[in-house]
Amino acid sequence: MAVEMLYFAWVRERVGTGSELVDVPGEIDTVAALLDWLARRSERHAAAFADRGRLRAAIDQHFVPLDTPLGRAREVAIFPPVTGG
Amino acid sequence: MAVEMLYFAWVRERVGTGSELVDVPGEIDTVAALLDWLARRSERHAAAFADRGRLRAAIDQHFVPLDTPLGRAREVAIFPPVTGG
Amino acid sequence: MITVSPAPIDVAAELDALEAGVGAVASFTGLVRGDDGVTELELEHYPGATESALEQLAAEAEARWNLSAVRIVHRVGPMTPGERIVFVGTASAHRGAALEACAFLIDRLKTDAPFWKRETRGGTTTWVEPRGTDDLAAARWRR
Amino acid sequence: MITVSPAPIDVAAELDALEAGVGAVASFTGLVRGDDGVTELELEHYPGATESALEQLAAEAEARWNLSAVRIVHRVGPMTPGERIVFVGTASAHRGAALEACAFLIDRLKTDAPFWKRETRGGTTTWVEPRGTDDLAAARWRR
Repeated sequence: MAVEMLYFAWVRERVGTGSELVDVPGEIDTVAALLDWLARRSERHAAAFADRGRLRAAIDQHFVPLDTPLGRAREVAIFPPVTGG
Repeated sequence: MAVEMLYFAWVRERVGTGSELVDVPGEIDTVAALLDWLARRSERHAAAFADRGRLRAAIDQHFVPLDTPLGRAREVAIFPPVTGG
Repeated sequence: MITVSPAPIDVAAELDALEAGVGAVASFTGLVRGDDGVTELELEHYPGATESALEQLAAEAEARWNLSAVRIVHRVGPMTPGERIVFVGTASAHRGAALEACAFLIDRLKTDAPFWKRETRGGTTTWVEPRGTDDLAAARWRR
Repeated sequence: MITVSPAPIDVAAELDALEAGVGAVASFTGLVRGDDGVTELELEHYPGATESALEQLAAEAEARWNLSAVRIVHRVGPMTPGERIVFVGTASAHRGAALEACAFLIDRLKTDAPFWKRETRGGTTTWVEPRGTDDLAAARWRR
């Protein structure tokens, strides 16, 4: 399944890119599993995703907990807690 | 005792003036007694002060209940509840 | 800190002044409503006592919250629908302080400052009656 | 209703637009503070998701209070101390609705909209950490 990954703030800096298109295997069923899978493939991703408590996610622009099923996600964003306003 | 009376809003309209200097006898000891005394002297004052529940007062620019002693008041203001803002 | 004047209220200038060197500015602007047939609103006040009452409210707000600036501007005299009657602005390092102090000031101003509104509808003028909800709003700030 | 843009925020124009035909306008302006050595603040956001989150907050406010207008303007990109980061404005016939909705919007914006602040002090840049007090402020609006 082709998924557009988006990274923001220090997650973007640690991964080294703001977006990437990845082909996710069918057995990867949640956001957390997607992060595990990406972390196994690259040290940069592993470093960016090391502290799960500081990560937030959105599937197709809707904020979701990390244990949310991916479903037919087309865009998954990973970022730190927000600090606007 | 010489007291400057001030009237505002519909109290002013009913009395017919915004201010008047009155010489208050020594036995008039509270704002309420002052209103009674003024009402006895003129029908306009009597009409203006008829409904005491709708009157508020200030002595020397400090808001006070109507039963407050006049003390050495130099300025007594009588007016309806405020409606600013 | 306090202005009571027949001049129109310049909210942009007020906000500019409040913004100097702070993190958070809250403001409230009250306007003459024209939706209920009012063609003119006239504000009467008690000169001297009005300014004292507003200064005291501002001092209370500054004692209660950590504010860098407070502005209360109240217009008096005749006004038409759409014109600004009152502006309250507060500045603070923290948004909570600015927002709460702003609400406090307008709620308490409604019950504690000697202003009286007279409305003209067609050829008839009537003095505005105080509203019980204003007393309730002011009371929630008393501790 | 929502603007997310690198352009400076014109609060006078925003307030003018909110004031049309109403009785009460409340506003909040958040500014870059320079008192703690910050020389530049950069706001990153999630294009598309940001606007959706702000539209949803505005819709929540309009469902909860009787508002005639809501404006949320959030700046993104680099800013310097004294510049406006965010403006929230609400208009209503009643001051309570305008004031509460304004506080609601800025409290919830802090936790619900995908913005991230990066501060530069001297040669060092750091990502701003979220504050627990922001979560508490947002939580008080949940029923």
